[in-house]
This record gives sequence, structure tokens and C-alpha cells, in this order.
Amino acid sequence: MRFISYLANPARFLRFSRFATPISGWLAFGFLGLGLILALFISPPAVEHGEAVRMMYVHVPAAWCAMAAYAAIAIASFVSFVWRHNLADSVARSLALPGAAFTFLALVTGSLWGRPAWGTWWQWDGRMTSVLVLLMIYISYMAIWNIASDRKQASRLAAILAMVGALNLPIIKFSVNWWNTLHQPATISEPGAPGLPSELLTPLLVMTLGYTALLAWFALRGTEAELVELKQQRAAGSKPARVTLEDMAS
Amino acid sequence: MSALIKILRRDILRAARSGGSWAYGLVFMAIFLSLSAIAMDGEMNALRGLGVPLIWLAVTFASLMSVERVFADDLADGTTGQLWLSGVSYMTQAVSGIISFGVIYALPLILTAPLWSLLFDLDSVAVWGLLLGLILALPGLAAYTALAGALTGARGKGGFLAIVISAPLLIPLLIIGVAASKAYAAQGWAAVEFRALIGFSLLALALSIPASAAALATNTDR
Amino acid sequence: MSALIKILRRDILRAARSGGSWAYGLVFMAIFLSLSAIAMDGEMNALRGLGVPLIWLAVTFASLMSVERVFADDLADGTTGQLWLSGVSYMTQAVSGIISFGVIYALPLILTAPLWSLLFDLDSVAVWGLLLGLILALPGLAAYTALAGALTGARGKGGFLAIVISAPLLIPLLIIGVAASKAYAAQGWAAVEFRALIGFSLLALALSIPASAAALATNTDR
Amino acid sequence: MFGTPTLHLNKISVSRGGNLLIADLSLELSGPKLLWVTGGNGIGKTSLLRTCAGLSHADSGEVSWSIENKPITAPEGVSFLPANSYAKPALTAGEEAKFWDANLAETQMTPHRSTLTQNLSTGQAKRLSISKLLSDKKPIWILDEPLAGLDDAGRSLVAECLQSHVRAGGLALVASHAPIAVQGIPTQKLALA
Amino acid sequence: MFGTPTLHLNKISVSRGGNLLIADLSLELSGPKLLWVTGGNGIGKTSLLRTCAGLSHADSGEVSWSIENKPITAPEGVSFLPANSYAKPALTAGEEAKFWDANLAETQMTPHRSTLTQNLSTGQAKRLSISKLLSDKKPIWILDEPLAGLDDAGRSLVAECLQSHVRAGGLALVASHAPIAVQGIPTQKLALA
Ligand code: HEM
Ligand SMILES: Nc1ncnc2c1ncn2[C@@H]1O[C@H](COP(=O)(O)OP(=O)(O)OP(=O)(O)O)[C@@H](O)[C@H]1O
Ligand SMILES: Nc1ncnc2c1ncn2[C@@H]1O[C@H](COP(=O)(O)OP(=O)(O)OP(=O)(O)O)[C@@H](O)[C@H]1O
Ligand SMILES: [Mg+2]
Ligand SMILES: [Mg+2]
Repeated sequence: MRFISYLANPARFLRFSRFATPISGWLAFGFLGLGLILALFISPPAVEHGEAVRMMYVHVPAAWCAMAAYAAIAIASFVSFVWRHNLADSVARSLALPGAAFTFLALVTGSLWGRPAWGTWWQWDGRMTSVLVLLMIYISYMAIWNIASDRKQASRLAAILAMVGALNLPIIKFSVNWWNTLHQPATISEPGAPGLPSELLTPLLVMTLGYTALLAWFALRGTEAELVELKQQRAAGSKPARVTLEDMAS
Repeated sequence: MSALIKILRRDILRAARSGGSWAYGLVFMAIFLSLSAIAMDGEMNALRGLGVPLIWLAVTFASLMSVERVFADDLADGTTGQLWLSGVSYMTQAVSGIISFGVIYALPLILTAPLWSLLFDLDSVAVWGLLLGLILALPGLAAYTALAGALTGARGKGGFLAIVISAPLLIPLLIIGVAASKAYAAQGWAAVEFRALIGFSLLALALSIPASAAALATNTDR
Repeated sequence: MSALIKILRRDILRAARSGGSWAYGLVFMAIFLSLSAIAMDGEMNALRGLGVPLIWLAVTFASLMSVERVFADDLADGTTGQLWLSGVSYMTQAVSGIISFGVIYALPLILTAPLWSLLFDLDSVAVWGLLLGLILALPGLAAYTALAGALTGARGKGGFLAIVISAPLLIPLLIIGVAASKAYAAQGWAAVEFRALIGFSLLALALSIPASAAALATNTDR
Repeated sequence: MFGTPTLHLNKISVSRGGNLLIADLSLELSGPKLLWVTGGNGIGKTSLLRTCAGLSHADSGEVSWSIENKPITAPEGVSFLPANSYAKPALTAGEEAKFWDANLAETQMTPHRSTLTQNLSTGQAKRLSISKLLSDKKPIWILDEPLAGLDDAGRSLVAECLQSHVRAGGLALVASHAPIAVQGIPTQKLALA
Repeated sequence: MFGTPTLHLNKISVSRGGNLLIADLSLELSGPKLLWVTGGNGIGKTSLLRTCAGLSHADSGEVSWSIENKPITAPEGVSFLPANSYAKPALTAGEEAKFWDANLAETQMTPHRSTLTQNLSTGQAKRLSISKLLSDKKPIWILDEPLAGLDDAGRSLVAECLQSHVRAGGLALVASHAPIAVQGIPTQKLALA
């Protein structure tokens, strides 16, 4: 928390991001490269799913990061709304595009995986529907940023929407339990359930780290860009009015 | 309280004057359902199964169509701010928007649902299930639609954006609602889906009222 | 001519800016069709037969939804009269309204129709029939919708009244259109329904242009 | 220089919502001339001007326009400046000006060319309308409250425009509550009461 | 009589679309007083007034209101008259007045009580807004171009209203291009340039 309030100052943030941004970029590159090699060539096919299991290494971390990114957006939105802090909404805004991309990726890989696993591309089951809803929320979140010509206003409206939309996260998470469906219930993320053997778990974790670093890179870079733009706008903006107050004969 | 009633009365008057905009949803529903029935070539067996979901769909769409009638005008001409200055809080305005939307635009749709069910040859149990489900969903439907209206405000006639915003919120409600309407035939009132529907509807209200109020305040600030 | 192009360019710009109102119809279509598919419980056999009429319906509804985007704003703020004074006749304005409606709102709907046909597992002949039918109906669709927009003008956001006016005009077009699309599979291009469709579409244009121009002039006079 | 433009009103009556506002008014106005139209709120100035611009029909009587005694249509000879802005919300001031072939520089609006028209201040919106008016170069100007919302600079701009318009032989009808006084041009006052 | 109403501006900055309009303005204004706010088009009068009425947030700094040094909220003490009409189109002037508990007689609008608000003339619409203002009886008035569109009678009506408001101890902020001069009440001029 102290770290966050330390960074809340734009100048300090720019100093921090100057080295943090490239680091997260390279981390993302490294982890994703390593993860893909592990996933595609080194890890063995699973007993149940055969070669199709390789889809998991893309799918599962994408789904997790999609949700994590949204959770981060919702939290940042809360901060921005309550304390009117425009660094927080820059972070939220920059996370939207990669978050939506991960959601899309989870949907596409899930449906590619669904074909061999369940014999259908698409089914309106709880998990799939709620992830599709997540994608729609991401889209509406990005859309609302673009309608208000005033940044202050846009950020508040987007924050309100992000907070309301957070309701969807528990729905995604628990939909497999409530709603009798095709999708796998939590096996990996369940505490105390070992679930996967380590040769499957390792590439999964590496990929997850890679996706997370990528999210961080987007957040840092987007915020940086917006700060710079804001600074330029300030410099280019017109001078404020000179105000004089005088008495008049009545 | 009296402010609520005053706004509601004003909105009813406006709706009645504006070339019957309140009936817009009804006409849409009529066209939607009869054309859907025509498109299915009138096969009663297929139709019977589709009646409940189609009517739910029709109600949802018809409500979405009126999104921009909730707050847009008041935001555009500055009435929202004036009402706030005259002591009607944004919260009250949000509530009155939800109520007037529910009463003027959504309720007529729901009340005519049994009529449309004739088109699909639904039996009376199915009609009861449909009606109960719709009525329980009404608060949620009105709440989310109003929220979308408050967020988009006076911009670009809402339209697209309002639909994009409210659709993801409404989809869960729609799915549970259809499930509840269908479950009525087998389990009656006791079906767990009804409880879920009530829960969702109330949750929608609880979320939308403060969120709409905040959105109204933000859209007034310009 | 240059006035036509200027108005068209302006309308495209406005549509692009207004929170994507041009995409409104597309989103409506997406939601309408996928929800219809959900409602049918994804039964492919039933769906295949319904694909063509449902997509036609979706295009028609989605166009109706944008009626008030044609002339209402220009009439409300007096631009129609100003354009007339600057030498753009009401006739030209009617034509440009029809064209910009057709290009901005209706054409994207039609061009995405093949995409939606995937949802219904239509074969390629059916898709061609659908597309040809829709394209031939486009002028008629745009013409009647614009006429409804010109007649209702800036009043009460058009809405209801515009739909009530254009629905009866559009229904024959819809029925012949669906028939033509279906006939394509059996008879191809030569099907008599196509000629009827072309005839209807041209007739709609011929009637709507002068009628819309007269309506614009009348609505300017206040 | 314009050839002598003339506006002919032949026994026109104008009514709104069943109320007769103007009854049997006959006038013949020729440039160079400034006509200041004045009268209380709701007396019918706007309605009269719209009729003179050909935008509304008189209930009875005839409105016609001519140049050097050759009849013309309203679009050939008349520009109308309405009291309210008719700029389109989603467009910027620059885009709006381009659509009407108007020049923002004439009204000092160039710095605001990329502001959306709905964000313009009251006076800026008025200036945008005036830019559009100036682009037309028509011999008959009909202006409804052209000064409302303008600051001092804006008001003298309007006065200058009126002066050069009339000096060039033009005819201008101006409805305004504040007196329209422009140096050195033939001026008449039409009071409705 | 109102207790002494005060508007406090503490180092407020107001910006629009990234442009800083007002920077670090501090003011304390107490009734009885008339403050004439003036300045060129687009300088920021409307933005400042909306901020003073609590309708917009200042980017930084604080706006607060008090009566006899007891803090109040804007809705408790402030009325705002916007430059444009906010009457609802489908309603008649009478219905609109009833909604806001306003009295049409005070602005000579009674004869037009059954005219739809969208058919009112410019000045009539302004009078309707003024009726609504008068109904509130708040100690702080914030008026944006109250004279625009009004005829002579309308303008003296506004002057009278201002006079009796200030005489009763009220505070009035008035943005206007024309000087607002009212006999016998303490007046200050706030010029933005
Ligand atoms: C479009 C279809 C699909 C969507 C939208 C989807 C969505 C998701 C989401 C959101 C998660 C994360 C949930 C959590 O951690 O609680 C997840 C996890 C997972 N998905 Fe999918 N999925 C789809 C298809 C599939 C298919 C076809 C399979 C395999 C047969 C599959 C297997 C898994 C597995 C094994 C997990 C990890 C579960 C865990 O232990 O947490 N998914 N999916
Ligand atoms: N449809 C209508 N029904 C009833 N009355 C109407 C209608 N349209 C206009 N009026 C009335 O016609 C009158 C003429 O208005 P007009 O706008 O011409 O006045 P004006 O002289 O321009 O006034 P202002 O100085 O306020 O601009 C007004 O009294 C108005 O209320
Ligand atoms: N969203 C926005 N983007 C860019 N500029 C804006 C925005 N909103 C307002 N402005 C500008 O802010 C300025 C302030 O306008 P404001 O309405 O406060 O001026 P004003 O002093 O009331 O002018 P007038 O005398 O014309 O009424 C104007 O220059 C306007 O163009
Ligand atoms: Mg007038
Ligand atoms: Mg102003």
C-alpha cells in the first residue's frame, strides 16, 4: 500500500517505470518463449486428452489472466473513483485491451479444445456464457472510455461500469459448481488438491508467469504514455484567464 | 417521496405526448413475435417449445430499445442538475428513473405477455411460469437498463453503447429467468431458479441504484 | 452531386463519432441471432430451416431501429431548411438521406449476413440466396425507412410512430425477399421471386423519394 | 456589388398554433438597406423572418424575392441566421465549417477548430453560425438575434459585417431587442406591437 | 430576509477539455451583493458559474457555501439559471411550471400556459426559466446570461428581481455581456480576460 501511494506521484511513477517497463517486457518474452517450448515439445501428452492437452497451457493461464486483469481493473477503478486519482485509471485503462485479448484467447482456445474433448465448439453452458459476458464487459468498458470527450468524465463513467461488472467474476468462478455443465471444475486452483502432475504443472506455471508479465508491461507502458501525453497537453494548453475584481458605483 | 411521484407523473405525461413512445416496445414485441412465428412456418410443435424463450427475448429487446428514454433528455438539457439543486438527490433521481422505466416501458410489455403466449399455444401452467418469471425479473431489468442509460447519458443518442453496456448485464438475468419460467411447470413456486432469479433481481437493484446515481452526478459535471 | 457526397461524408463522420451508432444495428443483430439460437436450444436441424427468415428478420428490425437517425436531427435543429437555402433541394436531401441510411446502417448488416449464417449451419447456396435477396431489397428497405423518418421528423424521437409507419410498408418486401432467397436454391437467378423483389424495391424508391422530399419540406415549415 | 435585391411581401398573414401574429402585411424592401425588426417577446419576429426567408409559408398573401426586378427563389438570394445554433453535435467546429464552406478565421474561431460543437461556449457557437452566414455571399440576409451571446468584439464584428453587406448593396433584416445601429448605412425600423 | 449567505472559493482551478480556464482563484463573496461576471466569449464564465453552483467539480481547490458562517450544501442555498432553456418539449408551459412549483404570473407568462414548451419563442422560454428560478427562494443566485433574448419589459423584470433579491440580503452572481446595473445595491465586477 505504501508502495502504491509512493508511486501515485506522476514524476516518481515515471522514474520507476523507466526501468520496470523494459524488465517486465523482457520477462514476458522470456517466460512465454520458455513456456511455449515446454508446452509444445517437452511436456508429455495427457492420459485423458492426448495431444489436445497442449491447449491447456494456453487456455488455462489465459482464462486466469483474463479474470485477474479484470479484477485489477475493478480495484484500480475503485481507487480512481473514490480518491479521484488519475494514475489509477490510467492503469485500469491500459489493462483493458490485454485483458480483453486474454478473454478472447481463452474463448477461442477453449472452443478449439472443446471440439475434441466434448464434441462441440460451443455450448451455452455457465462457464462459456459467463466468459463471453466478460468479453462483452471488456468491450463496453473500452467503448465508454471513448465516448466522453472529457477525460475526467470518461474515467469516472468507466470506473462505475468496471465496478458493477465485477459481479461477473464470481459468476465465472462458481458457474461450474452452480450450473451443471460440461466445463471442468477447478482442479488446479483448488487449495489442497494436487491435481496435476508436475510435468504438466511446470509449463502451466511458466506460461502463467509470462502472461502476467505481459499484463504488467501493458499496464506500465500505457500509464507512462498517458502521463507523457497529459504533460504535453498541459504545456500546449492555453493560459488561464486573468481575474480582476472591482467595485462598481451602485 | 413526493419528488419521486412528481417525476413519475411528469414522465408518464411526456411518454403519453411523445407520439406514443411508450407503445413502441409493445409494437416491437408484436412484430417480433408474430414475425418469428411466421418465420417458423407456424409449426405448432416447434413453436410451443420456443414460446417461453421467445417471449423473454422479446421483452428484453423491447426494453433495451427504450434505454435512451430514461435519463438522456434530462441530462442533455440540464434538468438533472437543476433537480439536484432543488433538493432531489441523484439517488432519488436514479430510483425514480428505474421506477418510471419499469412502469412506463417494461410493465406493459410484461402484462401483455399472456396475450402473446396464445400465438405459441402455451398451456396455462407455462403462461403462469412465464408471467411470474418476468415479474420477478422486472426490477433487475429496469435497474440494469436504467444504469446503461445513466452511464451513456446524453451522448450520441445512447443507442449502441447503451445496448452494449446493458446486454452483458442482462444476459445472466435472461438465462435464469427462462430457466425459472420453465421450471415452474415441473416444480411450481418452489423451484430453486425462482430464488436465484429474485436474488439476481435484487442484486441488480442494489448495484444499479448507487451506480446510476454516481453516473448521473458524473454526467452532470461538465 | 457534390452536395450528395458532402452530406454522405458528414453523416459517416457523425455516425463514427456517436459512440458507434452505426454498429448499433450490428450489435442488435448479433444479440438477436445468437439469443434466437440459444432459445432454440441449439438444435441444428430446426435452426437450419430458420436461418434464412431469422436473418432477414434481424436485418429488417435492425434497420427499423435506426429510423430516427435519418432526418430527425437535421429537422430538429433547422439544418434541413439551411441546406435548402444553400441550394440543396429537398429532393436531393431525401436521396442523400436514403443513400446514407443504406450505406451506413443497412449495408453493414447485409454484408455480415454470411457470417451469421454460420450460426445456422447454412450451406453455400442458401447463403448466396440470402445475400442476393438482401442486396436487392436494400434500396427498398432504405427508401421506406427514410420515408418513415422524414414523415415523423423531429417529433418525440420518432420511435413508435416511425415503426408503425414503416412496418406495413416493409412487410411485403420482407415476405418476397425471404421467398426469393429460398427460391434461389431451387431455381437460381431465374426465380420469378427475384424479379418481383427488384420491382418492389424500385417501386419503393420511386415512391419514397418525392414523398420524403415533400415530408421534409412540410416538417421544415413551422 | 449586388444588383438591387428586393423582398416583396404582399398582404401576408402569419399564424402559429391558431393565433394570428401578423395580418395583411405588405412591404417592399430593397437593398441597400438595414431593417431592424423589433417588438416584445412572442410578438412574431421569428415567425415573420422565417416566412421572409421562405422557410415557412404565409397563411395567405405572397412572399417573393427579386434582383433588379428579376424574380428569384429564396435559395438563390437569401441567407438566414437562426437564433439558435444548428451545428451538429458529433462534429468539430472545423468539420462543421468545412461542410458549409465557411471560413472560421473571419469570426476568430480558428483556435477552436478542433473543439466539438457541443462543447463550444454560447458565444463561440454563435460565431460559428455567423461564419456559415458569411460564406454564402447572398444579397438578402435575414438575421434572428445575431447579437445574443456575443461579447463586445463579437458585436462589433456583426456590425462591421452588416455595414459591408449593406454598402455592397445588400438587404438585411435583423430581429433584435437591442438597437442595431450601424454607422452610415440606410436603416429602417420595423416595430411589431 | 436571508441570513448572510457566503460563497467561498479556495484556490480553485477549472479546466475544460485539457485547457486550464481558471487557475487558483480564491474569493469570498457575501450577500447582500451583486457580482457581475464578464469576459470574452469562451473565457470560462459559464464554467466558473457551474462550479460555483456545485454542478461541476473544480480540478483542484474547494468551493463551499455557508449561511451566517454555518456551512450548507449547494442544494440548500443555491439556484442556478442556465443560459439555455431546460423545459421539456412534450409539456406545456403550465405543466412545466407546476412540476417546478413555479408561478407563471410573475413573468407574465400566464397567457401562454397551454403552449407546448418547444413552441415558445426565445424570450418566452427565458421567462419560463426565470419563473422557475423565482420559485426557489434560495439565498444564492447564479445566473448565466439572464438577459439574452428578453425584451425591454423582460430586462427590467430581471433587474427588479435582482434588486429585491439583494435587498433581502441575497448574493447574486450574474454572467452577462451587457453591464448589469441595478440601482442602489452593492455591486462588484469580476472581469475575466
Ligand atoms: C469456450 C470454452 C471455454 C471457456 C470459456 C473456458 C473458460 C475457463 C476459465 C474462465 C477457466 C478458469 C477458471 C478458474 O480458474 O476457476 C478455465 C479453466 C480450465 N479450463 Fe476452460 N474453458 C473452456 C473450454 C475448456 C475445455 C474444452 C476444456 C477441456 C476439456 C477446459 C479445461 C479447463 C481446465 C482444465 C481448466 C483449469 C481448471 C482449474 O483447475 O482451475 N476448458 N476455463
Ligand atoms: N405551435 C404553436 N402553438 C401555439 N402557439 C405557438 C406555436 N408556435 C408558436 N407559437 C406562439 O407564437 C408566437 C410567436 O413566436 P415568435 O418566435 O415568432 O416570437 P418572437 O417575436 O420571435 O419572440 P422572441 O422575442 O421571444 O424571440 C409566440 O407567442 C409563441 O408562443
Ligand atoms: N470538452 C471540451 N473540450 C475542449 N474545449 C472545451 C470543452 N468544453 C468546453 N471547452 C471550451 O472551454 C471554454 C469555456 O467555455 P465557457 O462556456 O465557460 O465560456 P463562456 O465564458 O461562458 O463563454 P460565452 O460568453 O461564449 O458563453 C470554451 O473556450 C470552450 O470552447
Ligand atoms: Mg424570436
Ligand atoms: Mg457562457
